[in-house]
Order: sequence, then structure tokens, then C-alpha cells
Amino acid sequence: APKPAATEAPAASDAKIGFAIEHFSVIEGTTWSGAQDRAGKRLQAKYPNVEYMYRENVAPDQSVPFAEEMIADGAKIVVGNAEFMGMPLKEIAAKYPDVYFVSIVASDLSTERNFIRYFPRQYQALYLEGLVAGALTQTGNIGVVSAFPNVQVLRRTAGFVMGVQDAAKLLNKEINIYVKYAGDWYLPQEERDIATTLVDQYKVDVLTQQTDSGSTLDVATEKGVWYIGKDMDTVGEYGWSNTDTVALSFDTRWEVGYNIMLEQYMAGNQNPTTILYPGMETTMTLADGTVVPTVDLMNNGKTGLDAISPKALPLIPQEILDLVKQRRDQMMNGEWDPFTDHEIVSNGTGLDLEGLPVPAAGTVVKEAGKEATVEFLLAQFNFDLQGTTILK
Amino acid sequence: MTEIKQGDIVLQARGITKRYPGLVANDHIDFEIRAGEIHAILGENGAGKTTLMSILFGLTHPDEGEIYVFGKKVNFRSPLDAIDLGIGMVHQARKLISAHTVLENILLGHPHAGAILDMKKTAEEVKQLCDAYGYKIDLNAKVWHLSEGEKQMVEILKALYRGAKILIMDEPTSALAPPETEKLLETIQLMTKNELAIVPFITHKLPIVLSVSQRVTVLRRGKIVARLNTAEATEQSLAMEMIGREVLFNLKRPDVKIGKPILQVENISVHDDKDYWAARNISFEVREGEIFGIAGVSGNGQQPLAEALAGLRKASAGRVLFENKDITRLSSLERWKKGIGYIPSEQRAVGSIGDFSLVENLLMSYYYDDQFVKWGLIDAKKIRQLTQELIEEYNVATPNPDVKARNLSGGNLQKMILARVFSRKPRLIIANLPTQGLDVGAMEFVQNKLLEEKKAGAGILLISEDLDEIMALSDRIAPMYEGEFMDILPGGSAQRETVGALMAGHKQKAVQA
Amino acid sequence: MWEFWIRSLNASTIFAIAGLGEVVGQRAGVMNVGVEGAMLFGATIGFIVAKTTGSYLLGFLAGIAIGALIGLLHAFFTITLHGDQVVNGMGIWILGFGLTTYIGSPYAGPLGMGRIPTIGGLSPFFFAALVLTFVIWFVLFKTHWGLKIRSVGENPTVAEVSGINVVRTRYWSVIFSGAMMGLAGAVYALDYNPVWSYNLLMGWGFIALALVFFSMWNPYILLSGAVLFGALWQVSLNPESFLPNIFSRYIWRTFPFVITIIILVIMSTHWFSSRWGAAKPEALGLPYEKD
Amino acid sequence: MKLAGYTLKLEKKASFSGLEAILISVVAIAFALFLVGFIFLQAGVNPAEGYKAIFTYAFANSFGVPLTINRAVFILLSSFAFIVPIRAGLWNIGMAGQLYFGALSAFGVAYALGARVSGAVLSPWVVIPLMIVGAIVGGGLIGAIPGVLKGRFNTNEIVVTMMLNFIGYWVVAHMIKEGGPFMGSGGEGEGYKLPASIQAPVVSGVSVLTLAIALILAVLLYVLFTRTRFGYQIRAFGHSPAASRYAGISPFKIAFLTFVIGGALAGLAGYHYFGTVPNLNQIPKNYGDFGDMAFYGIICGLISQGNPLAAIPLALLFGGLTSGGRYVQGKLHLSYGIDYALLGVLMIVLVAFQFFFRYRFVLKKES
Ligand SMILES: Nc1ncnc2c1ncn2[C@@H]1O[C@H](COP(=O)(O)OP(=O)(O)OP(=O)(O)O)[C@@H](O)[C@H]1O
Ligand SMILES: Nc1ncnc2c1ncn2[C@@H]1O[C@H](COP(=O)(O)OP(=O)(O)OP(=O)(O)O)[C@@H](O)[C@H]1O
Ligand SMILES: [Mg+2]
Ligand SMILES: [Mg+2]
Repeated sequence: APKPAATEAPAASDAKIGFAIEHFSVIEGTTWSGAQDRAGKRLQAKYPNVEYMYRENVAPDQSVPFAEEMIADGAKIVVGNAEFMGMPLKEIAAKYPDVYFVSIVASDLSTERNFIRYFPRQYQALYLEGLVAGALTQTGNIGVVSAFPNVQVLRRTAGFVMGVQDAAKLLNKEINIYVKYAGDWYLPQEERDIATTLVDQYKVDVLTQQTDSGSTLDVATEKGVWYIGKDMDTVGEYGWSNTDTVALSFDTRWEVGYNIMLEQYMAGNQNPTTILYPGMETTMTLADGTVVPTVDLMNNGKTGLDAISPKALPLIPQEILDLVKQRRDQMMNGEWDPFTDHEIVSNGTGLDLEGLPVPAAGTVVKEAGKEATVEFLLAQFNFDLQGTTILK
Repeated sequence: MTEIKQGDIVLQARGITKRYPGLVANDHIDFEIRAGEIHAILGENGAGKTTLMSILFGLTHPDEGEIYVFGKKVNFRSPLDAIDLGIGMVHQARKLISAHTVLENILLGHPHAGAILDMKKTAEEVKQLCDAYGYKIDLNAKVWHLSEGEKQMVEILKALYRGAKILIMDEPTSALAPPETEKLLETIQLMTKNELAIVPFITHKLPIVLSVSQRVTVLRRGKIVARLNTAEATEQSLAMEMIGREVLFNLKRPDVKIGKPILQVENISVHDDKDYWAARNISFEVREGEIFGIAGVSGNGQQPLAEALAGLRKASAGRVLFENKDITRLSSLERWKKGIGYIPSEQRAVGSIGDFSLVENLLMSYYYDDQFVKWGLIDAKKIRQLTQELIEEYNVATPNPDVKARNLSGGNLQKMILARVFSRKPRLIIANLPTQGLDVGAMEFVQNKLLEEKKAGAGILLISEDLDEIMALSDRIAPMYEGEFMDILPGGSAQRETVGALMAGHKQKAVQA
Repeated sequence: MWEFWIRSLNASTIFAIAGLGEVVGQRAGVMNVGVEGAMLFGATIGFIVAKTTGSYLLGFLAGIAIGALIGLLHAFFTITLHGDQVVNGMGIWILGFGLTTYIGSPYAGPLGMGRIPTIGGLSPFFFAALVLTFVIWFVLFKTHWGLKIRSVGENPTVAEVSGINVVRTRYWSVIFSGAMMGLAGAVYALDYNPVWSYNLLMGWGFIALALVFFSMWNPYILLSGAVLFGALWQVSLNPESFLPNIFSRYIWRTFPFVITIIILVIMSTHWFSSRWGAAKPEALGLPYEKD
Repeated sequence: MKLAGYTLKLEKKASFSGLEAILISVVAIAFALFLVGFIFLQAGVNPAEGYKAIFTYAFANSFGVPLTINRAVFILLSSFAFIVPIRAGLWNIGMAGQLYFGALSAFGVAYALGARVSGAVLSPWVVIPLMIVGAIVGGGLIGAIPGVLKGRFNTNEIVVTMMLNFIGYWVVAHMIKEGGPFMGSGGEGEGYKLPASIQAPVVSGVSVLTLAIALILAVLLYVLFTRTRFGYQIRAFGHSPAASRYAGISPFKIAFLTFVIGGALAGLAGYHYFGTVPNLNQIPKNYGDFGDMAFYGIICGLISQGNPLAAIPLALLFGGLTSGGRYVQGKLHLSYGIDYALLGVLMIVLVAFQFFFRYRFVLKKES
């Protein structure tokens, strides 16, 4: 059952609580920080005494001075929304014992009493997207415009690939998944050219991305192939495209995790949960009363199966739709997880980490039915799933 | 425009005044040119000749005064206005774009060039002009491939092709060898006869003025001091007017015993910046107490040769010995340290640093001297004191040694350069055009200083265009033409005419003489 | 392979248009190292105008106009005020980066207009670039205008005494040069990658600048260089199709810059200049002061 | 231009005094700030308040000041990298590339000593000096490229250094990303982190070691230019290459050495920022932003007229503007880019004001 959203009264004091996010990038556009920015605003709307504060495009050398300056201004929770500028906050955690510091996880998992690590289980939604993508492809080629191999990207892509592979099995299709790296999160030209290459040269008819610029979506529109979005509802939120191109997308509601921290803070908790890895089963109630899970399919303002583009819907076999619905419901209830259910097999490609080489091709890293540890998923997932084609 | 007859006034200037900071370059000058006449303007360096011509060509705006062309008052905003009225100019410094072809240079800015250039038609028309004056030139050659004489032809062709009726020539002969000069004089006389081109002819070379012009105007320090018909003038009278006092060469030529060879040059060859042969297979020696004079018109390879000897240019072949040691591969600094002093021809661009004080300029020859620089640190007091002493010894007119070199007049700057070089007590002095641009007083001072060094036993390699200077100072004379020594003659007995002919490349004539 | 060349040529279109603009300015003696800045202005203003009016034509005109305005600014500072060309160019770049980011942020996202039709996958602007290359070559080398432009870049003093208005010629050249950069930026933002995001050019202006030195100031060599750089760009993105596992994509990115240095060195050797003369306009970078 | 019997004329100056230079620079900076004030107004912010926020954060806020100082040291070292060659008339705009290579080489030293894998195996007394030497050598070697090419072939140093900036940028990417040798432990596109034991000393958030080095260098460079033989040779070459060649100064030596020194100084800036500033101690993902920041060094060098001591207050000012500019953008919720716009306007205005170093307006009474 979904964890009940906390309903107990917030701490008696109505004193202002500064909720501060240090954004590593600009917040305008389809950026990672844009989604975080919306989370901050929603929390401010929900709690009258919470004030959302932020700094944009913060460099690592600025993260501590800016944090201290915002603490002096009343910040009680300070988030670094990328690991490279969130980790420095650990250094000042002891200096400000009453403040919660938060860093988004990339691969490091270290914590302190008041230094929290947070990441949402986006791979759950990505798995569902993979099912739809696998059903939609006619050429049998799906392209991923990706940033660069790292734990987060590899894990997320694995969720998507797992969905595609399940669809392929179910529909008895042969599907190639091509992953091409741009080199960074935000490289508009590279992303465009890579997307174009995938469509023109690799005959991809479903495109998705693990990068931040709008170029991939634009190529999909231009070339008339399906686009599967990530991390935000580009159609509903920005109106950047329409459901003729965007078959499906999902939204990450960062506020769900932040809400947990706020609640613990308001309850006067000196020992907050230091590793937060919520998935679809964790929800919160927004100011307007809607209940949102941490991640969910979302497109054009609609959630669940409704999020699938009406134009794409008839193209998807019923068995897939049923499976999407079933798995979503199960994940909402915390009863199922793709990484628990499936065997995880290495492709032999990925990224060697210190003391953690990429498992050889074919290695079964985790057997089917066994739960994957948080540590494995967040810090050690350094390989591609078997069957993925990496274009290097 | 009314018909112009020979003798009509075509260009007239009234009360032209141009001031530059600290001097009046043109002081209420009245001036006129008639059709068909060659009007020479005479004056020593800095008298204001170029300034006046630039004003008549619209390049410089006068502070005061009026200009009339064909009787109409004009106000030139730019050379284009002057060109439109039929004025052309051949500049003292070549005004051509070296990266462009001859034709492109001729067409540049031509009022009737048309939007799309018709190279073929232009080539034909220019060819006709060439034929008229007996010029032979490759119209499609890039200008940087041409010789000085050819470049000048291009400038004249350019002016004529634009239909110039009045042709201003600023020192057209200064870069030319004697045969090229003759050819030029023929051409301009032809022009005044046939084409009604009117040519004020500017020079400070008296014989040329006398041979070619009908009238002559003499400028001194920006003012007109005389205007007369050439027929009434003599070389002496003109020289008097030009410099305002009698020319007295008062050189104390000391009797010095010539000693051992200091510099031995063996079959040296030098290329210029464009990779052409500048000097070829030259051998000579300079001995203690000797002045060895190289006589030649600029551009015949003297400068590259001097630079090669000073270590500023690589010799392509041959050997240089200094005091019997091979120095061919030594850098200029090593040569300075060994006792070779070089006086370059360009005092402002090469011989001094305009933005540096006199003290810092002196350092140019002392920064490598451990007596003035210890542990890399400059002994400021010591070098300042030396500067002060040299300023006194060489009579440099300056309020103090902290004055910037750019603020010194030409003569005083040259004195300062000599002081710097000579104070290092060089065993060999290479003096390249040491009196160029100086007035008579300064010239005399420099020449006497060279003689003093000779007396002190230094060997001196004197490079000069001035035949009189070479004749007066040299113990031996090597006339140089197109990169080669035509001969080496004994200074005392050589004849002026012989040297002059050799300088012009006339070996045959010299033999006869 | 054909797809590879189409992508290369489409990228080279941007390099070529901006590079041709810079060639004209440099031929007139004025270097503008702020190509990137001028292009950013052209891209951003062109994008905003097209997006708000819905008209491509207005977008391109706005891009050209703002580019010309930047050219005018550069001309005023460097020609009239004798400011240093390099420093002012860098100022234009940084100003372009800062101001366009500031102005453009509210317009972040796709253009949302129908794409400009291609010709066999090639952008029509590629053909425009071909025509522009020929036209600029023709103007520079076959017309009086071009002779004037080249002359003020080689030796402004001589041009002046030949009756050329040096200041005016340089002004127009630099303004035209800016307009071309603005156009290149607009082509980028309206045709090549019609999604506005901050700093969207990410250094392409500098590649165009490098190209000018590569080209030895000749429009045809510039065009070939643009194609080469465009192909290198594509190789750097797709090493798997060509020379897999030799260099990382990052090392491939350095190639246009390494090649430019090599060409520059060759051009500056004695061997080269004694045969073909100095390719570089002689007065490039020097302020012209009439005395 | 005529005004009531007076003519306003433009006159060329032969020279200007130090006071004049200071005055012109101050007016220029004030004018640039005035222009940027319009951006504040357009964004609905009172410019006075905007600037107050920038300057109090940069110079009077206990969190902002260390940031300002760390950045000032970086800008100061970058400006030295510009000043040394510019005194010889040579333009080094390759500080970015040189500092990338300096940083790579410093981290290469630490890497070779095992800092990446198993933590420091050597004492900081050995590693830190070696990293500094590494930075100097790395930057110097890259500086040597334009130096040699200029000295040997007279290749345009501006273009070469600019190209090397891009080459350096991508080489860093190659080294720290996707399995590059200097990749950080998570492979997040940043370099590996120096273990705490070999991080340089920090006092109140300020990297004091590199601060001291920068200040000592300022004095040494001042002495170099005013007192020493080598400084004299550099200046002579800067004023007149032809005359200094005549005086026996080797153009190759000057081009080579000034660029090597410039590169080494920039390399040191790379070590300073990536190796010693608190919370970095690694080549960060956004290293390119610091390459861009090095361009402030050019402005600093130009305004200071090549005087290394005069560069100190300027570096402090620009360090403060970069930290305060970003601060005010976040604090007042201005659209991103305003700090870069300020820099761009400043740069262009300073170019325009260079005019007054060479010309003056004079009023003359009509006679
Ligand atoms: N632009 C200028 N600024 C300052 N002074 C100048 C300028 N041009 C010329 N002068 C000065 O004006 C005086 C006259 O110069 P001008 O060139 O007219 O002399 P000239 O008679 O042609 O001499 P020469 O025989 O050397 O060619 C000289 O003292 C010169 O230094
Ligand atoms: N190239 C130049 N640059 C700057 N100033 C110059 C230049 N040439 C001449 N001057 C200035 O013009 C003045 C006159 O110079 P000029 O060489 O004609 O002096 P002079 O009276 O002939 O003296 P001297 O007899 O020593 O040669 C000098 O005081 C000098 O300040
Ligand atoms: Mg003259
Ligand atoms: Mg004189």
C-alpha cells in the first residue's frame, strides 16, 4: 500500500523555514534545474511558512559560500541539486547542526547525520516508457541520445531497455536499442546531430534522450518519428511540442522527497533519513489537494495510460497496454520493481569505476527475483544491459 | 574648362600655412605653376617640401591659405578632389600596394574604373602609355616583385592613366640609379612638351634642378627664401639659399698609419627579405685606422651587406673574419661584445627607441655589460651618470637625460647614437648613411667624429650615397652596384667621375675615364 | 555515407557564411574575433522575431540587421576610436554571450514553426552559401569595390592617396561582415537547430574564425575548409562509423584547431611567403590613423 | 566643432601620466556600470540597490569575501600571464588553454604519486611543491608553442593562442570524462579529487599559499620590468622590435621566454583554482567557465597598462564583480546572464576609453 502522506500537524512554530536549492544549471527550459525549481515553488505554495530560495548556475566553489549566505538568510534545508556542488555542503554540515543539507546522488553515497542523499527511482517510469517504445517501433530500431556513461545514466537507460526488451519478447519482435553519447548533459548541437544520425543512419523511429536540451525533441518533430520524453512533461508544462510527436513522457516530482525532509524538519527530527530513494509508491499532497507520486507517466497534463498520446494509442497492442497498466499499479503499491523482478545481465560495456570494473559481457550481475540493493543501484550500476548497442 | 596654353597659370597657392606641434612646416607660402613648365622646389631636409605638395594634392589640410586650380578656388577634402581636377602625384615614399598587381594599382581609385573591372581594356590603354614613354613592364606582375625604378614607372603610369594634367613629383630620383634618373628626366621633359603635363619637380639635388627645371623656388624652414629662373641660378647660389650660410667643409683629415686588417670579408653573399640576391660574392678588408667607403645608390645591396656584417642577417655564403677570428656565425650581440659597432641608417626606427629616455637608449649598448648590470639588476645610477657625461661630450641639445628619444631633433639624435656606439670603443665601426638627413652643421660634426675614431685606430666601414662625403673621408672606395663591388679604388687618387660612373654600373665608361 | 555528407554540409553552411563575413572584414583590415558574439546576437534576435511574428523572413532580416549593428559597433570602436580590434572583438563575444542569454531566456525552447524545406536533405542555405562564396569572390577580385576593400586592408595610406575613402570602405566592410555573421547565427537558430537555449552556438563562431585563417583569405578555400571542418565535426560525433577507437570524440574536436595552427605556420614560413607573398592582409589588425 | 568662439579639437597625445591613466580607468568603469544600470532598470531593479548588493556581497560579506579573494588571485595570475608578453608587444589570449594544461599537469603529478587511487602516499610537503612545479611546467610548455612559432616563423600569436584554448578545452574533457585517466570516482564528468591530506592550506576560506605566491609574483614582476636586464630587454622589444634586434636582443628569445613565462603563470592560475580553492580540489565539470573568467586577466592587464602592482586592485575589483554578479542574479532573481553582460559591457567600454589614452579634447579660442 502507498505510504500514507504525513498528516500530523507541522511543528507548532510558524517561524519561517528557508528551503534553499542551489541549482547547478540555469532553470529556464527543459533543464534538470527547471524541474527542481518547480518543486521548490510547489512546496512554498503548500506551506505558508516555507520560503523557497535559490541560486542559479552555481559553481562548486560557490556552493559553500552561497549556502552559508542563504543560511544566514534563514535557510534550514539546503539542497545541492547535483553531486558535484552538493558534496561540498558535507564539509559544513557539522558547522550548522540544525540545518539539513541535501545532495542529489550521482554515484557517491556518503552521508552525515544532517547530510541527506536523495534520488528518485525514475527507472520505474522509464521501464514503462520502454514497454511503449518497444511497441511503437516499426523499424525495430530505437535511439537514445545520451549524455555520457555514468551510474545514473546507465541505471536509467537500463530501466528503459528492460521495458523495450519485455515488449519485444511479448510481441516477438527483434528490437535494436542504439545509445549514442554527446559528451555532456547540455550540448544542443551535438544532441541534434546525434539524433539526426540515429534517425538517418540507424533507421531509428523512436527517439528518447538522457540529455537536457530540446534538440532531440525537435529532430523527432522534424523527422516525424516518435519521441519519448523524460523527467518532465514537455507538452503539458512547456507546450514545446504536441502529442503527435511525443508518444509518452514522465515527470519527476522532486518535491515528494523534499516534502519528506521538510516534514521531518518540522517535526524537530534531529536524525533525518539520510538516504532517500523513493519511487512511485511514495506520494505527497500538493497545495491544491492532488496527490502525486515521486515519478509517474505524464504527458500533456495527463497521467497513467492517459498519458500515452491518443495518436500512438491505437498503434500499441492491447497486451502491452495491459502490461503497462498492471506494472504501474503494482509499482504504485510498492509490489513490483523491474530491477527486482528481472535478471540483470551485463553487456560488457559501461564505465570502469575505481575498484569496480565493468562486468564481462553476459555476466549475471543479479539474479531474477532478488531485490537490488540501494547501494548497488545508486553507486555501482556501471554497465549497460545486455542487448544494448553503444555507438562509440 | 577653357583651352590651356603653354605658360598659363594652372595651379596657384596663396598664403599656405601648416603648423605641426613645435614647428611651422609651411609659413605663408605663395606658389604657382604654369602650363608646360617644370618648376623645381628646393630645400634641405625638413624644409617643408613634402608638406606643401601634400597640401596641393589634398592629402594634408592647410591651417591657412587658398588654392586655385585653373583659376578656380578649390577646397580639397581628400586626394580624390585633387585627382578629379587632374592633379597626380608621385610620392617621395612609394605609394603602391605591394601585394597587388601593377594593373590593380593603376586602377585603384580610378574615377572611371567602373563597378566591374575591365582588366583587358585597361591593359591595352596602359600599354599605349608605356609605348609612348618607352616603358617596358609586366602589367600583371605583383608589385613586390618589381625594382625601385619599375615601381616608380607604375606610379607615373597611374597618375597619367588618370589623366593628370599636373604631375607632382616628390624627390623622384632619390631611389634611382643614375641611368634610371636619366631616363626619368627624359620622360618628364617629353611630358611637358607633348602632353601638357605640368610637373613641379622637387628635389634637393642641385645638378638635377639646374639641368631640368625652368624655375626654382627655394624653401628654408617652411618659408620661401628665393624664387628665380633656373637660367639665372648657379649651384653655389642655390646652395647658399638652401642652407642660409656658406658650405664649408672643414674636415681635419688626420694622417693616420694604416695598420693590420681588422675585418676580412671573404666571398660573402646575402639575400634580402624577399629571398632575392642582395649582395653577391663580395670580398674586402678593413684595416686599423682605415676608412673603407662603400659608395652606392640606396637599394644596391649596401644595407643587407651591412646587416650581414653586423650580425643582423644571415650570410648565404662566404666568411667574415674579425681580428683573424671567424665570426660568420656569431650573433649581433656577440659581435657587439667583440667590439663591432654599427650605426644603422634609420635613426628613429632602428637606431633608437622613441619612447625610451636617453638613459634607456644608452642602455641599448650597455645592458650586456656586467659593469653596468650585476646579477641581472641594472645599475641605474651608473648608466645615468654615463649618459650625462656623453651628452656633454657630444654636445647633445637636451634639457636632461630623461627626455624621450623621440623628442630629440634628427641631428641631436644621431649625436646620441654616435655617442652610444663610440663610447663602447669599438675596433670596427660600420656606419650606414651616418649623415643622411642631417643639416650641414650636424653632418660636419659626425664626419669629424668618424675621423677621430680613425685616428684612435678603429677600422671604419662607411656606407654613403653622398659622393662628396665618400671622396672626402675614405682611404679606399668600393663603388657598389646591384649587389656587387664594381672595383676597389684608392681614396686619394680616385676620380669623382670614375666613382660616379661605377656607382651607376658603367664599368666600360669607368675604364675609359 | 550520403547522410553523413548531408549533415556535414549543413554544418559547414554555418561556418561558411560566418567565415565569408569575417573574410570581407579582414580583407578590409579589420579583424573581429567576436564572430561568436555577433552570431549569438543574430541567432537570438532572429529566433525571437521569428517566433513572435511567425515569419521566417522577418526573423532572418532581424538576424542580419542585428549582425550589421554589431558590425557597426565594432567599426565605430575600432575605426573611429582606434580601439584594439582583438580586445573589442572579445568584448563583443562576451557581451553577446551575456546579453543574449539574458534576453533569450524567456524564449527558451523550440521555434515551433514548420521547418524550412530542404533540397534532398540539404538546407537551402547551403546553396545560398555556394552562391555567396562565388559572389564574394567575384566582388573581391573582379570589381572596383573589391579592389578598394582589399587595398584598405593591405595598405590604407596608399588607398587614401589613391582617392579611396578608407574609413568609409572599412565601415561598410565591417558592417557587411557583421551582417553575414548575424545571418549565420539566424540560419543556425532558424534552420539548423531551431531550438533556443543559452549559449546555443557553443563555439561555432570560433571555428568560423579559425576557418578564415585556414582559408588564406580566399573565399573558395574558405568554402572547402568549411566542408572539411563540417566533416570533421561529424566524424567527431560518429567516430564509430569511420575510425573507431583511435581517438576519443574529444580529441577529434581539437582537429579543426590543430589544422588551423598548422596552416598558419605553413603560411608564415619563409618558404611560403617567398613564393606566394604574405597571404595575410598587411594592415590587418592595425588601426588606421590619418596624419 | 565650434562653440561660442571656441573650437573643440581632437589632439593626439604623446604621453600620459599615471594619474591620467587612473582617472580614465575609473571613469570607464563607472561608465560601464552606468550602462549596465539600464539592464537592472529593465529588470525592475533599482540599479543603486543592485550595485549595493553586488559590492557588499563581494567586499563586505564574510561569505563573499573569500570567494572574491580566491577569484581575484586567479584573475591576477591570469593578468600576469597577459602582462609579461604584452610588455614585449605580444598578445597572449591563451590563458584559458594554458591554465587547463597547467591544471592537467599539476593533477598529473599528483596522479603519478598515486593520489587518485589510494589517497596520498606522500607528504603534502612533497606533493604540493611538485604540483606547483607541474603547473608551471605544463602551462609553460603550452605557452612555448605560440612563443616558438612567433619567434621562429612570426606566426600570429593571437590566433595560435586562441586555437590552443579550444585544444586545451577538449584535451581536459578527454582526460576527465568517460574513463579518462583523471576521471573522478563517479565518472560524473569531473576530475578526480585531491585527497584531503595533500590539499593546500586554507585560512578562512582563502587559499593562502597561492595568494602569497601571487602577491610575491606581483612584486617580482614589478622589479623585473623596472630594474632588471631581462625586463629591459622585454620592454625594448615591446617598444621597437627592430631597434632591440639591432641592440643584440634576440627576438626568438623574447617571444619564447615571455610566452613560456606567461604560460607558466597561467598554469599556476590553473593549479590555484582547481587545486587549492576549498570545495574544488579537482578539475570541475564547469572548468570552461574558469577558462572564460581568465579573460578578465586581459582587461586587468590592459587597464593596468602592464603594471603588475596596479593589476592587484583591478583583479580584486573583477573578482568581486564575478562573485557579486552571480550573487545578485540569484538574490534578486534576475534572468541568467546579467553578470556576463556586465563583463561584456565593461570590456567594450574600456576599449572605447583606450581612445583617451591617445587623444585629448582641447578647447581653443578662435583667433
Ligand atoms: N605629421 C607630422 N607631424 C609633425 N611634424 C611633421 C609632420 N609631417 C612633417 N612634419 C615636420 O614638418 C617639417 C617639414 O617636413 P617635410 O616632410 O615637408 O620636409 P621635406 O622638405 O619634404 O624634407 P625631406 O627632404 O626630408 O623630404 C619637418 O620638420 C617634419 O619633421
Ligand atoms: N619623426 C618625428 N617624430 C616626432 N617628432 C619629430 C620627428 N621629426 C622631427 N620631430 C620634431 O621636429 C623638430 C624639428 O626636427 P628637425 O629634425 O627638423 O630638427 P632640426 O631643427 O633640423 O635640428 P638638427 O639640426 O638637430 O637636425 C624636433 O625638435 C622634433 O621634436
Ligand atoms: Mg620630403
Ligand atoms: Mg634637421
